[in-house]
Amino acid sequence: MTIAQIVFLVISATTLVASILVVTSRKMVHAALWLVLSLGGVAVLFVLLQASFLAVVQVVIYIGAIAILIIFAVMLTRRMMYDTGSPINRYWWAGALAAVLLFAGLVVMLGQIPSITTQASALPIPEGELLSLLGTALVDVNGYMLPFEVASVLLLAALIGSLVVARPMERKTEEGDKR
Amino acid sequence: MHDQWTFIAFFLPVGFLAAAVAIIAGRLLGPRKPNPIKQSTYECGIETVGEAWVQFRIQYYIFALIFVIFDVEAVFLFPWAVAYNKLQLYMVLEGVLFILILAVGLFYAWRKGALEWS
Amino acid sequence: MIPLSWYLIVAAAMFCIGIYGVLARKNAVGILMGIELMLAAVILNLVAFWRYLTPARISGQAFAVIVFAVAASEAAVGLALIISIYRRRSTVVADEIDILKW
Amino acid sequence: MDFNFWDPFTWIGEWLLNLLVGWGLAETIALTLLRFAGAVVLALVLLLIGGVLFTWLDRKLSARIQDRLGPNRVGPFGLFQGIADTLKLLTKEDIIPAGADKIVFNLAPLLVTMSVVGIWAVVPFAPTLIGTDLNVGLLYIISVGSIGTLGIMMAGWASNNKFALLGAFRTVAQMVAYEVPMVVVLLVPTMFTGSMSVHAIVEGQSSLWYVALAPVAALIFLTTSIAELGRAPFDLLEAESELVAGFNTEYTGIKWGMFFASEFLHGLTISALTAAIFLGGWQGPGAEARPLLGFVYFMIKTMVVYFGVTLLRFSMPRVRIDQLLDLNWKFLTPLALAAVCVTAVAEKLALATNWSRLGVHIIANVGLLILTLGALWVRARMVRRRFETEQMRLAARSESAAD
Repeated sequence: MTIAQIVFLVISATTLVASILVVTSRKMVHAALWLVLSLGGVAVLFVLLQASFLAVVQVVIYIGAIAILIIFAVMLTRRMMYDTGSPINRYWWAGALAAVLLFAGLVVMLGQIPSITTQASALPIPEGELLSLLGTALVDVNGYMLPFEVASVLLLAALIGSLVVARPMERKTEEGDKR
Repeated sequence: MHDQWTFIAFFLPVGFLAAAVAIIAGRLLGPRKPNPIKQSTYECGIETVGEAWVQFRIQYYIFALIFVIFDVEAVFLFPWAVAYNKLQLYMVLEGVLFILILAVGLFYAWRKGALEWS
Repeated sequence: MIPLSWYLIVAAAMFCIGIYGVLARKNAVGILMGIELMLAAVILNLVAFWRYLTPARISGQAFAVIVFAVAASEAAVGLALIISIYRRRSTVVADEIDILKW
Repeated sequence: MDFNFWDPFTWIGEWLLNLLVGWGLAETIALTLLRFAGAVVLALVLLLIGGVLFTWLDRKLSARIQDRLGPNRVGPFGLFQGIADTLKLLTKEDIIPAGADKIVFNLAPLLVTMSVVGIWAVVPFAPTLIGTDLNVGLLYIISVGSIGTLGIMMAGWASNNKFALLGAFRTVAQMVAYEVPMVVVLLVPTMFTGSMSVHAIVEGQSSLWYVALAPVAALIFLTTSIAELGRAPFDLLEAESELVAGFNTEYTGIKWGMFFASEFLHGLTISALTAAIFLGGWQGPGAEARPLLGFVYFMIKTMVVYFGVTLLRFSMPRVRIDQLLDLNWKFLTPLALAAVCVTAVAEKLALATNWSRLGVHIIANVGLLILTLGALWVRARMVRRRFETEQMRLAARSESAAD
């Protein structure tokens, strides 16, 4: 076993255990904290995959932003915190079954891909250049220009949509503002 | 690349553990005489009414929401900024367009009063 | 060194845990956390395939960045919906949110 | 390698490496060990400086500004006050309030400390002295900082105290809000350098500091950093008159000391980052060839910024939370977005037309400032007019009611 392998195994074991705790924790805040650990583990896996940009992005977006959002939402829907009842619904066994079957199916299918045991070759481009390549590709007409601009529209739609949905009904303050 | 990260792989845990050592030292050095009054929640001398975990105003969520969207936007723009010197003019303008589209969202939130605190 | 299959298995396991969370959780926020796990697994898969199969092309990373945007939008809108429902019905238990069933 | 007075860092590194290799270690293992040792030394020095030296310096500075003496009993000039305080905190009783979530409660100060210390891994002290030259340095700084935000949230939640939770909510709302213009404005130095590595950014300022090219961006960065730090005038989390003490209400002894020390270290951190990103870091006459000189330059710049921040802190009244959020969302965020757009266009213009780069950027920034001031003026007039009509209407209504 090489050091990289040991690191990988430790990190992925942590990630998976944390993921299981995410879906089984009784307290939602604990589930959110386990989610942070799990997603942090994925960030370390990105480092092992030599995608350091995605690793820091994972931490910034998932841990710094989405996890905070989830914790805020948990606090806002607080009544569940006292819920000492089961965190899972009546059909949890069906969910477990589906998850196990899907995992088995995925593993079997993965086994049939010829390139499954490929070892990583050295990165053909140095990492610093990779990032500027990514930047160029994102705004290139022949690259991902359309998805890039659509992403901004998607974010705009998400912002407006969630503001409309989440804002309280009474609109006294802005009426005064607009006058 | 991995060389760059090995330092961080050492550095973050060291920062964490150094703090942990200090806390454990504090645990060992300090006295421990717990009593119910000492351990009660600090509430300016007034008795606690209800649970601490009260509900919070929606405004906190709204700010977190706008933050998430703009954070993602900035992250999208970082590769663009790194590649800036290699970009042609229209590519730079695309990034500006990206910012402007998001600015519309900020403007909308402003007009709708979502940015007010009260 | 680490073969591709390890990453794929970890991603598959994470995805399935996420599915279990989505199907079995009572709390709607918990369901959303399951979805986040699934999306993270997808991104992991994309990055692993990029690194092992097409490291010279940037597509894998570009896809991953766009999935990040989708994940953030989904979390924002999903949580806003949950909060909105909670204020009307005072519940975040997904089974009790049945206003559409009339 | 001969001893070079001007570059002791490389010399020490080489010497240690040779020593370890001489003991029969493989070179990669020796390098890894050195990295580990470097990490330990850097972290401990930072914690010591942040916890002991800077608490003293800060109290001394604040005392001078407020015409007091400050700590002057323990040691010469009260220099050992920090050590005395640390010892006192260590021997205090460690109280965990009933009903607290013990693990999360203990984890929170560790995460906050880690997040502040962690930033220093990518700060270049001198041309040859840097923890690690990460090519995603700026985003790394942001990401480590966001772990601290999470730590504060955890501290507030785990305390099982309304004040703590309310304080944590406010602090986190403030921190995430100010993170937006900060992240956006960091795009500007990234654009100039074509890299996110802090080391490359400092090297890119060899001829011109970025504060000259992007004064607006530098100002926004410094302001948002102070707000992230939660120092006056943005110290709402310590607003004694409103909140008990913020998210750390329930913390005692050294755990409270951790929050305290990390705040002081964070003050130094933002000064160092401002110095590195906008004030040229270790750049200065003769610094390229003499790393030790670069180190001195960097320290001087950092201390100048730190002194400025402290002066600001003791001469400004605290803002209200609605003013704080208005300042962020309605002023800094649009301004940061505009600054990025203007800089992006101006830089291309300068490249395309062969005009002076400095001139183009100065004109662009001044134009931006004039536009901002104009917008502020228009808005102020609007608000005022609305207020006046409202007043008039109210007066008219009360008159008619009197009739």
